[in-house]
Amino acid sequence: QDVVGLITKTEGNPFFVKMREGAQAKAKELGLDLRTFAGKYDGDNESQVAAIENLISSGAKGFAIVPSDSSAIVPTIQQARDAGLLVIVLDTPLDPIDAADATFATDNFKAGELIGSWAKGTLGAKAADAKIAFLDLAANQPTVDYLRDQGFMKGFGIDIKDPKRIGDEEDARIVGHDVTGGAEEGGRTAMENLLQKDPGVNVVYTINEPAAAGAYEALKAAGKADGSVLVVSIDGGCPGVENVKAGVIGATSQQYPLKMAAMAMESIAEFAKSGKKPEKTPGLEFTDTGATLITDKPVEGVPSITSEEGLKLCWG
Amino acid sequence: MTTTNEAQPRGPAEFERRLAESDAAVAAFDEEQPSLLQRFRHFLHAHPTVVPFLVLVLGIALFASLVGGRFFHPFNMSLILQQVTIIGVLGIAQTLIILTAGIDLSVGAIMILSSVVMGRLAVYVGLPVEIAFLIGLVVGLACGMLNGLLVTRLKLPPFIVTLGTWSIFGALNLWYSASATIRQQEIAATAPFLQWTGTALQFGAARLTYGSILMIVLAALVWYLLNRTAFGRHVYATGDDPEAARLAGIDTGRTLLAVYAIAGALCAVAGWVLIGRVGAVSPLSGQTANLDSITAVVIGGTSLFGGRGSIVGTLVGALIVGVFRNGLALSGVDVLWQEFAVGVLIIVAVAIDQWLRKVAQ
Amino acid sequence: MTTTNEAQPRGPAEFERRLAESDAAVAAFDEEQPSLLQRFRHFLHAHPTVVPFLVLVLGIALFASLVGGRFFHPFNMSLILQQVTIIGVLGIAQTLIILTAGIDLSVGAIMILSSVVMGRLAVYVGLPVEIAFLIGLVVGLACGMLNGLLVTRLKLPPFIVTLGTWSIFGALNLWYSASATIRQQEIAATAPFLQWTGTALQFGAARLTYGSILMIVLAALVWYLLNRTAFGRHVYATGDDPEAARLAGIDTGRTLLAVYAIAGALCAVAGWVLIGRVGAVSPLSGQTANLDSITAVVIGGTSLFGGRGSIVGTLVGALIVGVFRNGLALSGVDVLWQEFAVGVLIIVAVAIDQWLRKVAQ
Amino acid sequence: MSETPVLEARSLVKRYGRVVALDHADFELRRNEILAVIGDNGAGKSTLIKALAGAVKPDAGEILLDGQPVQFRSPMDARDAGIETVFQNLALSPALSIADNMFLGRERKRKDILGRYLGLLDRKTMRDEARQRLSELGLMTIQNIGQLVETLSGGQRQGVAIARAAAFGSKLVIMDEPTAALGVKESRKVLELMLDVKRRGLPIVLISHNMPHVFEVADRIHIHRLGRRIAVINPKDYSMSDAVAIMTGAMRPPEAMAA
Amino acid sequence: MSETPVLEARSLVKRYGRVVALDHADFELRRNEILAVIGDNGAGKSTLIKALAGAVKPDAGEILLDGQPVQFRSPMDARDAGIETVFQNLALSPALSIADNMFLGRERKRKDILGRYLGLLDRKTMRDEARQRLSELGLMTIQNIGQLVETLSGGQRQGVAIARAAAFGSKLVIMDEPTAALGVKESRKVLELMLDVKRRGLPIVLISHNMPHVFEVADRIHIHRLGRRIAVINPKDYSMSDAVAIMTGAMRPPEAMAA
Ligand SMILES: Nc1ncnc2c1ncn2[C@@H]1O[C@H](COP(=O)(O)OP(=O)(O)OP(=O)(O)O)[C@@H](O)[C@H]1O
Ligand SMILES: Nc1ncnc2c1ncn2[C@@H]1O[C@H](COP(=O)(O)OP(=O)(O)OP(=O)(O)O)[C@@H](O)[C@H]1O
Ligand SMILES: OC[C@H]1O[C@](O)(CO)[C@@H](O)[C@@H]1O
Ligand SMILES: [Mg+2]
Ligand SMILES: [Mg+2]
Repeated sequence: QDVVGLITKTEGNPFFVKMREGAQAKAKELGLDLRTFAGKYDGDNESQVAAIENLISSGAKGFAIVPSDSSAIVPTIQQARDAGLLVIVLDTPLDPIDAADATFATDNFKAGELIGSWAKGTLGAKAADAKIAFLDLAANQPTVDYLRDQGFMKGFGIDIKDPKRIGDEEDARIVGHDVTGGAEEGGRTAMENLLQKDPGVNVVYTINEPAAAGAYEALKAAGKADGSVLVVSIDGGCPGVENVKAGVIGATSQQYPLKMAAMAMESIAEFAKSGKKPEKTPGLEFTDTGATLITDKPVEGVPSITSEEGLKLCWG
Repeated sequence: MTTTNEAQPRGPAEFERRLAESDAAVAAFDEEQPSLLQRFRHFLHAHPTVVPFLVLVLGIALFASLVGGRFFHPFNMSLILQQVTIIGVLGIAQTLIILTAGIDLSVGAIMILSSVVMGRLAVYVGLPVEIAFLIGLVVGLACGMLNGLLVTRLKLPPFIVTLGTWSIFGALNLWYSASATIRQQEIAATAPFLQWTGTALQFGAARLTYGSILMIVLAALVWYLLNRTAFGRHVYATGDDPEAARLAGIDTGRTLLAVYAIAGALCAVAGWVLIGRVGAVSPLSGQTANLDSITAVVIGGTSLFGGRGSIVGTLVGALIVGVFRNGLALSGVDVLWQEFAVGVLIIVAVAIDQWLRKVAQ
Repeated sequence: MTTTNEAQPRGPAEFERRLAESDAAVAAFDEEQPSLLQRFRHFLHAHPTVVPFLVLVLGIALFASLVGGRFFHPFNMSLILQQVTIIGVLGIAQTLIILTAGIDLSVGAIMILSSVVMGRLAVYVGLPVEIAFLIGLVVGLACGMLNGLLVTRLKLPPFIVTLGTWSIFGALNLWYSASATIRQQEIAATAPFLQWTGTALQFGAARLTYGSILMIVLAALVWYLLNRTAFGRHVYATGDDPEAARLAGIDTGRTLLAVYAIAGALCAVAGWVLIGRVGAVSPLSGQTANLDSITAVVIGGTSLFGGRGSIVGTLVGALIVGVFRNGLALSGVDVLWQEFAVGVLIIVAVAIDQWLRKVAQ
Repeated sequence: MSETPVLEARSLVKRYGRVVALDHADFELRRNEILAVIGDNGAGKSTLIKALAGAVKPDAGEILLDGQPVQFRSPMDARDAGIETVFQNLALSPALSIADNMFLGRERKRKDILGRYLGLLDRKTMRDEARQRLSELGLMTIQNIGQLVETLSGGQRQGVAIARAAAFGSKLVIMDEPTAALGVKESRKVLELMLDVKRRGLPIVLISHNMPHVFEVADRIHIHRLGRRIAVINPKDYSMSDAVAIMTGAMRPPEAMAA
Repeated sequence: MSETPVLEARSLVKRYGRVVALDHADFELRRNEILAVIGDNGAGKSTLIKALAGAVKPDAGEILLDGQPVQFRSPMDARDAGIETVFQNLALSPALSIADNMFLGRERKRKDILGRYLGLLDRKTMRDEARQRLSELGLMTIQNIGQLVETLSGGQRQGVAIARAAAFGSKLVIMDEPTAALGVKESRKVLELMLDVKRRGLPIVLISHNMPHVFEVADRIHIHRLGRRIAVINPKDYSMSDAVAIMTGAMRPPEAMAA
């Protein structure tokens, strides 16, 4: 049996748990010996470095990784590729993106753009004096972080200046940015902080659904859970889609982690057999696994599906 | 009675003969009328727990002057209380452990695991919520017992034991919860009792949650246990000098085991309070709970070397940190510098505490 | 010499007259020929640091049998060494602190801050890399000094001091680095010296990095300091019983200050090793470094209560954890259960250690 | 001897590494006597009484209480059997008050419902009783029974430990160098207390380096040397000088060991 | 008195909370004498010598060494001034070896380059010297100079502390109850050692509750009571009985305090 690996950011996010379960099922089907690893926190580069080394030492054919630090991990990935392993990056592209053999990911910029346009459309004329809180991922701004954040801004009609940099914008509608670590607790604290800064916040961008759930608790505690604040997010996990249905989240861009994982396993199996490396989506530097906007209040010109439909496609 | 020879006291040495006449005077005492300052010092000396209180008052005064009316607003005051409730309850558990010269790095993990068990059993397995709640409590108790058994039976250092069980309970939690959050609405629909600790008594703008009341009740209970029962004396003695306590006839093993078990159960209660506060059951909460609870205990004046400290101190310690965090946020300090300031303030708070104690000597 | 009265020894009491004839025999000793087991026990008794070694050997044997040849492959063996290098260096610093009955929660933060300072000064400010490196070292030393001053001058508990400075150094790090990772290519282009610790001597399949060699050299130096110089004796005495050390005439304040300063500088060196290992400077790294370094120290047999322990023990402790993590990964244990297993193994490792020590009694 | 000894030990062995602290040591305490144990520093006296008091588990040998073999697995066991000990290191908790220390491990509960069901301590009774015991001992310089033990002088601490043992012993009392840190006046009180305890019918084991004290109060003297009992003498038959000579190896012990 | 005392203290005050441990206490140690300090438990003797040895900072009063006012901010200061002290709690580090403890704070470096530049300790010399000092004291039961102090019996520890002070004192030696834990033989050795030290020209302050010992070696006796010096007597002029009576308040101190 060929040894292959999967390295995710943490075990604490259902997105990655689903991704692992999907990969395990696929690996079993393909007769691969899958080794799974994860960091201890979002941003934990060292655990991922050690995981890659251990995979090299295990004689793995290749692995899929969701990098925690999209640039600091690059040298170690290079080491693995030099050792002949196929490296497939999932979800969060590397910086530079071509440091991996292939990248299977949501088009994160587009996913952000979708919720940004939706928010703008929903607010209509009020968008001109919105007060927006940004609940981002991590202080070191990995690719997924700036892609989604800047995508949202583009969709909402904010001048994003450097598209690789969060925080260089000068739009007065931005109340502030805070980091969440992509988890509930962080989401709640960040929301509380930004509410302190300006209690008038009426649009909340969140990096993912766990952060959105945390933000909602803070809004509730502040007596703002009455629908007066628009929360948008990315992920499309089942609890998240339920939240769209319940009106907690206005809209979310759904991604497909099971697909990412399955494609990765298939590519590595193919590579092990024939040495063939996967192709990219034409016109893109990575393979787009798709993103769909889910909302029950559709907006003209922004394609979306309902939460009812979303529930059929959701993961976790 | 064959050989027993009736002792004939051979009597004291010559030079001891006149001892009977000796003066029974006690030690020399300060007889002068003490000044106000001296009385204050003696007061602090006799009541060391007052010291963190003073630091708390200083902190409140500081932020009241920095932030103004908003800080003193009843809503904000009650908010601070809510924000420290979880750490307060964990701090009570942690105080018990630290009094025995131990440390518990697993309090946060036990809290989460218990809350996940309560939540899943009630919401997904469909057990009656009271049963689910009780099982959650038992899980906490069992986790604490495991810690206690490892500490007492295998004689392992508490730091190592709880470092290990922290990983173990953490893994169990992620496995059992599949890292998925149980949504607030689901709990509200099937097991609202679990959210009870988050509901509140409204006094004007102030909200006093049942969770906060619970914290105060628990603190009172544990205070009683520590200060008014034999068990409490044994806890202090065991932490102070375990060998002396053992020689004095205390079953230090059983005392320790009980302490860890009680602490585990308290962590489970903290898990309940957590559900109330967050509304949902999130398997990722409480990552910083260990350090925060230890911080509260230490700022509250309890010695990490055991045997000295108090529950009241811990609550005040938790409040000190809560006041600082809240006050900084209100005064609009950037998050980055909030962390910085919290660091500085922790040190300053304890420095003032130490200084006041020295003055009190 | 007017009044000095020449003492006329009045001599011993009657019953003491015959003491001169008394026997000079020493205590009773076991005279029988010791069995092999007994000799082993005496050996362990006399050399307590051997115990963690035995645990390490047991761990290696366990995984060799589980994983087979891959585990023993020179590449894998050298990999384990690389993987423990950072925690090893931090562990050396942490050992010094813990020997004084302190604890340092800021080692990870000092490490990162120093590495960021080295990296940014060399890559973005354009200082000569040697100067940047030296400034990084000085930053580490200064951080350590700050800890030391707060501990010695303000007499604050080390736990609180370093908890506070952990926040402070962490905030400074995020501020100075703007949280941005310095990429490997940038460093390679302008300051390759910073990556030197990651380059390696190749022995067949085995790669011995200069970082690992550095760790061993540092361990040897600190071992020398602790065991062959007066300063080392003072460190042990201060940790063992500070009051006794003070009464015996040791400047415990200066000793502590030096320990914290040295530890800070060692953390800066760990920052250098970190750059070599990762290739880049990642300002978010090292969040678990504190606990990991303390774990290595404690598994290595050093007492958290100070005064007892060794540098060699710490390196072995770090290796034990490294062997476990690597072995588990190689034997294909699922990530969730890896954490679980590490938790169990930490406890088992220390339990075996304790048991062997008891046997050795 | 027709009477069974109160406490007897046969051939106790205790090793620490290569040192044999107890080398087949015998021991016998009779009814209504004060038995002194004397010996050089390091002879193994403390180890012997630690074994008798359950604080150390001997490697070999047996202990009989009232002729019945007993196995003390902890000091608690020994205390429950009525053996009360003043250890050389006192076994006090520095951070607790004098009263707390006196009643450590046998706290008095209130007689009412609160005491019965909630374990409420009867702190007043304990304080009063503690104060009374200490006054009897003449340790009047202790002003406040709630004072922490760590603030007491060495001699004062000694007094607290002795008062505790004397107050609670029901079968026998062991004292390891009880007067070592005491002043002239306080030592005298302790000696009187010992005679008083004996009068109450409790036998006492006294370890002491103070020969005048030993010869003043002891009924028999157990001489310990190099980990074993080498003689038991009657102080009426031997001079201090002989006792010291035997103890230090300057004189061969008498053939018949029993006094 | 024409000669300046070696060590003098005037009107020292030290309070602990409400307790006045030193209540304007005076003190005077003369050249070439053994000065005994006696007093009840809690009289303030240890506090007095702690103040003289830099271990406690008095609230008021002054200390003069050879007639010069001095301020000891730490025991190190006092030690550097030549004052060596055996504290009542011994001040030993349990986890260090006997040899390490003997040389704590004044370790010998090797005379060669390694010693000069790398601070390499001369462990052999230190061990040999430590062994020799202890043998002189007759503490022969210590088999291994590398043994940890925590494994020693109480008396053995006492011996280590005394040997350390006797070996290093250059101006005077203070001993707080040095024979309290010692056996008959060992006590005798310590007394001989004291006379020996005195013969070497070093004055000694001896705190002791053992009246025969005090009267055997002391040249003058400082009687401490309730925190202050109430008399200084010459043991040739007063009986033990008088000394004890003065010390315990049974007899009024003589008018002229100087012996
Ligand atoms: N825990 C221990 N570890 C190692 N050796 C020990 C230990 N306890 C005692 N010993 C050794 O056992 C021997 C007997 O010690 P013990 O304390 O019983 O003597 P002792 O007769 O009470 O002496 P003293 O009169 O000085 O109190 C000594 O050599 C001592 O060093
Ligand atoms: N650190 C302290 N805190 C509070 N009180 C203290 C402290 N040290 C000493 N005392 C008190 O000061 C008084 C004098 O104590 P000191 O130890 O000097 O007496 P002493 O004469 O040496 O007695 P002993 O002969 O018993 O050793 C005592 O009442 C004691 O309780
Ligand atoms: O923490 C950030 C991560 O969270 C997710 O949105 C899943 O919840 C991932 O796509 C992203 O990488
Ligand atoms: Mg003894
Ligand atoms: Mg004293």
